[in-house]
Amino acid sequence: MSVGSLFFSVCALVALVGAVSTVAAKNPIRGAVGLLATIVAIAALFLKLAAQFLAAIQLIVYAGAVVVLFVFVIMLLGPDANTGEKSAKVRLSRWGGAVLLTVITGVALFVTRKGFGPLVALGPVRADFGSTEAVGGLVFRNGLVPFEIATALLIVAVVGAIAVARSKPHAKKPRPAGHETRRLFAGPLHPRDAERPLPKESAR
Amino acid sequence: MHALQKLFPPTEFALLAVILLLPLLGAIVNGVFGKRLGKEAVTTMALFAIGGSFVASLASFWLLASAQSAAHAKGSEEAVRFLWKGWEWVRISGRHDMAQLPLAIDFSYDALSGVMSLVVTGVGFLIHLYSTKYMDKDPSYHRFFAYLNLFIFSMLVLILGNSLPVLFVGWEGVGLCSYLLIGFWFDDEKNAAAGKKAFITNRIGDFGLIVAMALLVYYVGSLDWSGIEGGRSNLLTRVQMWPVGNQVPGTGFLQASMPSVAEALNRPRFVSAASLVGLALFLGCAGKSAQFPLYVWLPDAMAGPTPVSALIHAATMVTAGVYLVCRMAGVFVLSPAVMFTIALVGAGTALLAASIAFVQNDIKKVLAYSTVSQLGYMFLGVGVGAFSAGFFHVLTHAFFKACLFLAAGSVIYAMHKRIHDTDASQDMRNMGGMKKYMPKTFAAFAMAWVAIIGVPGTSGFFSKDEILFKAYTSSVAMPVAGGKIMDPRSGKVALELWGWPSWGPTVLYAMGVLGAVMTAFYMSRLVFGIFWGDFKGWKIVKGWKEPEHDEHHDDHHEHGPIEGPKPKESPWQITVPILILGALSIGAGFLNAHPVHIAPLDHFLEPVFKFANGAKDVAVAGGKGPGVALHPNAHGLMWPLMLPGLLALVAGAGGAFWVYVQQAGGPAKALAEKLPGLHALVYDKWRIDELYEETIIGAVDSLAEFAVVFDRIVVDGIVARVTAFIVAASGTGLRLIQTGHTQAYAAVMVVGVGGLGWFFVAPHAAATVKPDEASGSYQITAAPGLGYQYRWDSDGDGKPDSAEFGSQASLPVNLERGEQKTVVLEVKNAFERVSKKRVTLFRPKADASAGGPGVVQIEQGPDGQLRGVVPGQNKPIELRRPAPPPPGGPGALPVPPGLRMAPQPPGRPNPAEPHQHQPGDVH
Amino acid sequence: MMGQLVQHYVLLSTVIFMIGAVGFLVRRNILVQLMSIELMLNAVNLALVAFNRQHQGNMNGHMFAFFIMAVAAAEAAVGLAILLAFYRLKGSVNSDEAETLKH
Amino acid sequence: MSPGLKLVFEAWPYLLAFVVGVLIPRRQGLFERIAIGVVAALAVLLVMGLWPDKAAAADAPTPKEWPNLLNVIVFLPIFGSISVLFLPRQSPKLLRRFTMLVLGLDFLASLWLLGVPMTSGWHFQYIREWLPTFGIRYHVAVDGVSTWLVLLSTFTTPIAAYVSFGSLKTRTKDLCFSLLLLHGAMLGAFVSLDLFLFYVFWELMLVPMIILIGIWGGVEKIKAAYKFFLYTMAGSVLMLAAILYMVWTHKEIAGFVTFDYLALKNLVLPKTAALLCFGAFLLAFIIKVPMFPLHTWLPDAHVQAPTGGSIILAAVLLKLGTYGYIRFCMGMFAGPAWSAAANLAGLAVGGGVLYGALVAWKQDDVKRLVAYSSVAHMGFVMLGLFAATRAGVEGALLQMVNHGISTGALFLLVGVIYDRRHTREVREFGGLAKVMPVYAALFVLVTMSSIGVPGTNGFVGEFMVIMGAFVSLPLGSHGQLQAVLATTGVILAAVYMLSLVQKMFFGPLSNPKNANLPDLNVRETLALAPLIALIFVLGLFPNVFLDRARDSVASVIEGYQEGRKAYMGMEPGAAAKLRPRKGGNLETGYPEPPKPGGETGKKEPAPTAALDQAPPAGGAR
Repeated sequence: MSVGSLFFSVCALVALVGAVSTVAAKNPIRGAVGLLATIVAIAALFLKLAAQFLAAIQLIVYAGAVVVLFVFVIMLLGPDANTGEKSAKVRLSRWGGAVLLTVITGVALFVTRKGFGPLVALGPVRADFGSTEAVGGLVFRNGLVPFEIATALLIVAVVGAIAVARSKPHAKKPRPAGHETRRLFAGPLHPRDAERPLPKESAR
Repeated sequence: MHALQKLFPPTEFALLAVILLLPLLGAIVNGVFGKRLGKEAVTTMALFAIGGSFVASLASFWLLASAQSAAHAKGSEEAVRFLWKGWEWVRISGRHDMAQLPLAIDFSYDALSGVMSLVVTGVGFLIHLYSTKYMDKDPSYHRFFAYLNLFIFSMLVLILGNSLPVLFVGWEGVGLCSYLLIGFWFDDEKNAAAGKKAFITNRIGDFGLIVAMALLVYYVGSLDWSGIEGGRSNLLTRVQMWPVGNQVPGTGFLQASMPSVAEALNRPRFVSAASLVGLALFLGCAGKSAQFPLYVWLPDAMAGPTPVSALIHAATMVTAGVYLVCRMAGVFVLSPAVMFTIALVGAGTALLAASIAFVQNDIKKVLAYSTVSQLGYMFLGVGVGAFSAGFFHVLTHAFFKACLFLAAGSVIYAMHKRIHDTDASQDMRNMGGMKKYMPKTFAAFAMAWVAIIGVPGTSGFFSKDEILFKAYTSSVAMPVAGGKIMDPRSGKVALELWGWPSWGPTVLYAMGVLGAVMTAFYMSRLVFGIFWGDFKGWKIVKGWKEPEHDEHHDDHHEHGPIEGPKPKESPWQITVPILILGALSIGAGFLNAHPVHIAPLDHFLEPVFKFANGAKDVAVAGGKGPGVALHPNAHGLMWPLMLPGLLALVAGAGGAFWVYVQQAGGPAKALAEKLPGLHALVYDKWRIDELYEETIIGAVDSLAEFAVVFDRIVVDGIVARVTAFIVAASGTGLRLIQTGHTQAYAAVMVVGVGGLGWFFVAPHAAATVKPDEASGSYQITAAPGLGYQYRWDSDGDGKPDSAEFGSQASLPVNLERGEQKTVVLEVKNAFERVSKKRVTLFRPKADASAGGPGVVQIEQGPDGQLRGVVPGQNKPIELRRPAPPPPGGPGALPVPPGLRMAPQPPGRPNPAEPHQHQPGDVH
Repeated sequence: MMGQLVQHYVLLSTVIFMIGAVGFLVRRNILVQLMSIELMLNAVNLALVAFNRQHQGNMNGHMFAFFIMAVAAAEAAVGLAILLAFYRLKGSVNSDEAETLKH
Repeated sequence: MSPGLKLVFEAWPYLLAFVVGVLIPRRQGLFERIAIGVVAALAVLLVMGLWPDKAAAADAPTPKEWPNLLNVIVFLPIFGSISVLFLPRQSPKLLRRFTMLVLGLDFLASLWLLGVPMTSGWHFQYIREWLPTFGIRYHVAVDGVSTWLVLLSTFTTPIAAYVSFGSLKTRTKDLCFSLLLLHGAMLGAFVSLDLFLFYVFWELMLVPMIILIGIWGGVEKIKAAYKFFLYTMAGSVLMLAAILYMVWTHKEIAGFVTFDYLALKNLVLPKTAALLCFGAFLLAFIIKVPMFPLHTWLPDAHVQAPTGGSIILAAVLLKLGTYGYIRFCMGMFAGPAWSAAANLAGLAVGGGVLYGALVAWKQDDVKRLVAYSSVAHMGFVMLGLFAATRAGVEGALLQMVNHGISTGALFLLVGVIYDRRHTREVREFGGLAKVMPVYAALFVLVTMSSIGVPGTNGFVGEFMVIMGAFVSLPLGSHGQLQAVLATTGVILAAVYMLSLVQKMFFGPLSNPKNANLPDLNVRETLALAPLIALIFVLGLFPNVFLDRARDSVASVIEGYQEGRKAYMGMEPGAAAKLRPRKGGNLETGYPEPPKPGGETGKKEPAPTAALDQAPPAGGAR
C-alpha cells in the first residue's frame, strides 16, 4: 500500500466515520463534530486531488463558518436541540434507512465497477491545476456572471437569515426598560427570556 | 303650386321629411326640456309640431292628387309614388347569400299612405287639442305630449315607410308608444300590467312580421313595395313544411322495423310560399289590429288616458293591420285560403267582441270592444278582396270612433270632477240623462252613434254597407289556373292551392249582418245609458265602490243627493274637436258612396290596388292576373243586399230603445237573472284571458320554471357538480399521501430517482421504420440511448451479423414485392445489459400509393331505387335513370347504366378483404 | 489496492451522499437534517473534483464546487435562520411538528 | 373670414353638442355642466368621425398606417398597469386620474383605427421575432372584425373604470392595476395573430378578472371567481393542446415551426384530427361565450362581480369567445365547423336564445336576470356565426357590439341602484319611476335596446342575424326553423325585460326604503351618456359600422367556404397537408411551403434567413 493509498484510505475512513456519526449521533453537538471530521477529511482529499484552493476554501467556509454556525445554533437552543426521537415509527425508519443505505451502497458499488469502463489510474497533474490563480482566473473570466449572482445570493441569504431569525416585536408589548445599548446586549435574546428580569443596572 | 312641385320633385320628396320630423322634434323637445319649458310651451310645441305635420300632409296630398290626375290623363295605370330617400340602413343576404339586399331608410307617399297620413295627422291634431284640456291637471303633462308626438312620428314612419323594415320600425315604435301611454299612470299596477300585456301581445304579432320578412327575402328577394310587387310571382312555389331537413330525426332506425310508419312520418307536406307569407303577415296584423286570437290586449289598453284610447286604440294604430293588408294586397291575393282566413277571422272577431260589448258597463270598455268588432269588419272587407271598402271603413271608423271616445272622455271628465274615481266615473250605471247637462257632447256623441250603427246617409252606413255587399259578392280567385302550381322543371303539379269555399259568401254575409244587429244594439244601449233617463251619479262620491252583487240592496238605503258639483259641459278645447269629428262621421260617407255613385276615394286608391285586382305579372289562364272575382250578378245585388243591413239597424237600435228606454233595462236584467252563468261568462269576456292564462302563459311559465330547475339541478348540478365531485374525490384520495412531513416527500423523491436510475441502467431496444414502397428500400433506425451499442441480425436467422456490438444505429433493408422479412436488433448499454427486438417488414404486392377514383357501393334505397354510396359519406349519389330489372338471380345487384363504375386499378386490394399487412407495420 | 482511481473517489462520494440522504430521511431533528444536506453537498463536491482530476482539460469541476460551497453557505445560513424561527413557533426542532404543508 | 368665425362654421356640430350638453342637466353646478358638455362634444366628434367626408376621402391618398399603433394600444395599458405599481397607495385620486388618463389615451389612440379604410386583409400589421426557436412571434394586426372589438373594448373599459371609481373605494391601487392589465390583455387577445401570443393574452386576462371578482365582489365572490376561472381554464388548456398539435403537424409538413395563425390557417388536417382540434377550440370559445350547457359560470360571476367588472365581463370578455370562433374556428377548421354548424345553431337557439330567456324570466336577482339575458343575446350572435352568411356574420358582429353597449349599460344601471340600496332583489323595488324619473327613463330606454325595438341598435343586430340564418346555406332548412325559433326569442326578451321593468319601476312605491333615493348623479350620467348615444347611432346608422367590417366579413366567409372545400377534398385516412397560400410571404413573412409532390421525404428545416427578412410594415394590400 503506497503512501498515497494509505492517505486516501485514512481520509476516506475518517470521512465515513464522521458522516455516520453526523447522522447517527443522538446529540447534535456530536453530529456537528462528526460533520467537522468529514469536512476536514474531504479537504484533505481535495489536496490529494490537487485542488489546493478548494481545500483551503473547504476549510474556511465549512469548517470555519458553517460548522461554527451549527454549533452556535445548537448552543442557542440548549437542551432543546436534542429532540430525543424515540417512537416506534422512528426506530422503524432507522432500520429502513440502514437497509436502504446498504442496498444503495451495493448498487453504487456495482455501478462504479461496471459503468465507467476500464479502471484507469489518475494521471499526472498539470502544472497549475487547482491553484488559486487558475481557479481565480476561471471564476473571474468564465464564471463572472455566476460569481456575481452568487455574491448577490449570499447577500440576500444574509439579509434573509437576519430577517427570518430576528424576533419580531409582537403587538406593542411594553418595551423592557433600560438603555438602548444595554438592551442590545443584555435584553432578551429569545422570547422565552422576556419574562426574565433584566440584570440590574449597575452603577458605572 | 308649381313652386311646390318644383321644390319637391317626386323622387326627392323632402316634404315627407317635414311631415316626419316635426312630431319627432316635438317629442324630443317636450321629452327632454318639457319640465323646464312649462305647460304653455309644451302645448305650443306639441300643437305646432302636429299641426305643421298636418299642413305638410295636406300639401303633399294635394301634390299627389294633381300628379295622379295628370298621370291618369296620360292614361298611365301606374300608381304615382313620391319618394324621399334617407340613407342605407343595413345590407342583408339574399337567398343562400347569393346576393346582398341593401335596406334603405326610404319613405314613399302614394294614395294609400296619403289618405292615411291625413287621417293620422288630422285626427291626431284634434286629439292633441283635446288633450291640452283633458290632461290639464296632470303633473306629467310634458311627458304625455312627448309620448303623443312620438306616437305620431312612429305612426307616420309606419305609413310612409317604403319597405317592410321601415314599416316595422314604425310598427314597433307605435307599439312602444302604446306601451308607454297605456302605462302612463304607472302608479297603478294594473295600468303597467296592461301596457306590458299590450306590448307582448303585439310582439307576438311582430314575430309574424319578422318571419314574413324573412320569407319574402328568401323567395322574393326584396322588401320594398315595388320590389315585392314586382317579384311576387316567385311566391307561387311550394315550401316543404315537413320534415325539416331530409327526414324526421330518429326515423332512420324505423326504416327497417316499421317502414310504413317511417314513410308516413317522412312524407313531405307542402304549402305555398304565398300562404306562408300571408299567414305570417296576418299574424302581425292580428296582433296590431287586435284580431282573434290576439285581441285581448286592446280592452285592457283602455287603462290609458282617454285621448290615447281615441288616438291610438281606436283611430290610428289599431288600423295599421288593415293598412298593412292593403299595402301588401298584391301578395295576399296570391293565397285565397289566407284571404278567406282573414275574412273569417275578421267576421268572427266582430261577432265575438260585439257579444262582449253587450254586457259591459264601463263605457270605455264598451267602446273598446266596439273597436275590436269594427276592426273585424275591416278585416272582413279586406279579406274578401274589397280593399278599398275595408280601407274606407278605416277612415270612417277613425272619425266616428275617435269622436265616440273623445265624447266619452268628455263625459268621464265631467263625471270625474264629481266622483274623483277613475273606475266609477267610467261606469255607465252611474250616468244617465247627461244630454241635459252636456248638450254639445251629446250632439257629437249622437252624430258618431248614428254613423256607427249605420243610419243611411252617414259615413258608417256607406262603409259598412259596402263591406257587407262585398262580403257576399266578392271573393279571391285562384292566382294560377285551376289552383295548380306547376313545377317548371318536371312540368308536374307541385301543389294544389285551396280555393274560396262555395259556402263562404253566404256565411260571411250572414255573420256581417248579425254583427250589424249587435253593433246597433250595444251602441244604442250605450247612448241610452249615458244620455237618457235620470242622472244616477248623485249618490256617488269619492272613494265609492260598486256594491258587490245585489242591486236591490241600494233601494233600501236610498238617500238623497250628496253635495257635489253637477256635471257640466266641457270647455271648448274638448267640445270643438268632438264636434268636428262628429261632423266628419256624418259627412265623410260621401267620399265613397257607391250606392249613390260618388266614389272619389275608390277612384283615388285604384292604382294602389292594381296588383290586387288582376295585374298580369302572374299569368292565369284567361289573361287575367290573380285578384278578386266578383259575383256575376254583383251590380244587381246591391240594393237587395242593402235591405238586411237596414233591417239590422232597425232591429238593433229599436230593440235597444225598447229594452233600455221603454222598459228601463228590465228585460236585460231579467235575461241576466234567467241565465246567470251565460251572463257571467260574457261579462267576463268569455274568460278568454283566463283561458290564455291557463294554457299558453301557463305552459310557458311552467317551461320557464322547468328551465330554472334544469339549470340549477342538471346543468349546474350534473355538469358542474359531478365534475367537481370527481376532482374533489380524487383530491381527497391523493391527499392521504400528502402527510405534510418533509421526509415523506423526500422518500418519494428517492423512490422516483431510483426508478429513473433503473430506467437508465436497463437497455431499451426500439426501432422506427421508414418505408419506401416504390423502391423497396426500407430503413430501420434504432433509438439512441446512454452508451448504446447495436448488433443487427438482418436476415432473421437467429445469428447476428457480427459478434461484436457496434455503433451502427440504422440498417437499410431491400425488399422485393410481396417479400416479408424479419430483422432482429440487439442493444447493449453502458452497463453491458442487452435487449432484443424483432422487426417484421413487408412490402405489398401492388403499388397502392397511386390513388384512383373512389369506390362506389351500390345499395338499394328505401324507395326501392338503387343508389350509389361512397363509403364514409352519408349522402347517396342519385342515380339518374331508373334501374332495369335485375338480369341475374336474386341477390345479384345490377349495375345501372347511369352509373359510371370506378375503374379498378390492377392489383388494387379489394377493400372488402381484410388486409393483412400495411406497409411499414411493425410487429 | 491499486493507486487511486477515480472510482474510489466516486464510490466514497456516493456513500457519503447516501449517508446524508438516509440521514435526511431518517432523522427528525432539523439540525441533523441540515447537517445531512451539508454532507450531501460535500459528497457532490468531492465527486466533481475527482472527475475534474481525471479530465484535466478545464477546471469547470472546481468552479462548480466553488459555487456549490457558496450556495451551501447561504443554505446553511438561511436554513438555520428558518430553524430558529421554527423553534420560536413550535418550541421544538422536531420536523414532525412541521406539517402545515398538508393543509 | 376670421379664424374664429371659421371655427364656428366648421365645428358647429361640436359646439352645438357642447351647448346642449351644458343646457340639459338640471340642478347641477357649472363644472358638472361643462364636463357633460365636453363629453357630448367628444361623443359628436366620435360620431362625426364615423362618417368620412366622402368627397374628401375620394381625393385623399390612402392614409398611412403607423405600424406601431397596435403596440401602443396594447401596451399603453399594460405599461400603465406596471406604472401604477410605483404610484403611492395613499393617494387614490392620483391613481384614479392616472388610470383614466391611460384609458382615455388608449381610446383616442384606437380612434385612429377608424381613419383607415378597412379593406380586406390585415391592417396595422406588426411582426417581431419573439422566441424564434419555437417559431413564436409577436404578430399583431387588425381587420374589420377585430377593429370593432378593439374599439368596443377601448370604449367600454373607461366607462367601467369610471363607474368603478365611483362605487369601489377600497384598494384603489389594486383596482387600477387590475383594470389596466385586464384592458391590455383583452386588447392583445383581439389583435394577436400568433396563436401563442393569443394564448398568452387569453390566459393573462383571467388573472385581473379574478382579482376584480374576488376582491370587490359580493358575498360569494370567491366561489364565483373560482368557477369563472375553472370553467375558462378547462376550455383553454384543451385549446393549447390543439394549438400544439397543429404546430407540430405544420412542422412535419412545412419543415419549420410556427405559431402564426396565417400559416397554420393553410393547414388541412385529416378529418378526425380536424374534428378534435375544432372541438378543443370550440370548447374554449363556447365556454367563454358562454353557450348552453357551459353557461352557469356567467350568472354567478356577474352577480358577484362589482359593477365595473360586470360591464367589462359582459361587454368585452364574452366577445372573446365569439371573436375566437370567427377568427380561429371559422378560419382554421372550416370543414368541421361547417358540418357541425346546423347542430350548434340548434344549440345556440334552443340553449341560448330560448332557454336563456326562459331562465332569465324567473330570476329574482336583477343582475342574474341580465346575465341570463346575456346568454340569450350571445345565442343570437352564435346563430349568426353558424349561419355564415354575410348578413349573419355582420349581424353577429353588430350584435356583439350591441350586447356590449346595451348589456353594459344595463349592468351600469343595476349598479346604480345597488349602490343606493345594496340589494338587487327585484321584490325590494317597485314604483321607482316616481322617485328616480331619469333613472327609470334611461332604464326603459336601455331595455328597449336590449329587447330589440327598431331604431335602437338591438333590433338591427337581431334582425340581420335572423335574416342571415333564414337564408343560410350551411344551416339549410334547419336554419329557417332556427331563425323562426330565434324570432320567438324576441317575444320572450320582451316578456322578461318588461316584467323586470314593471316590477322595478311601475306600480305603487311599496317599499318605504325607496322613498328617498336620489336620482342619477353626474358621474353615472356621464358614464351612461356615451352608451345611450351609441344605442341610437348604431340603431339608425349601423352602416357606418358595417361598412368598415364588410370586406373583412366577406373574406372570412370566403375563407370559410374554401376551407370547407379543402376539408371535403381530404380522403379518409389521408395525411395532413398544406393548402397553397394566397397572400404568400406578404402576410406572414414566412417562405412558401415546399410544393406537395416534389422531393417528399427530404424536408430541410426552413431556411432561417427567411425569418430574418424584414416583415412588411403596415401590411395593407
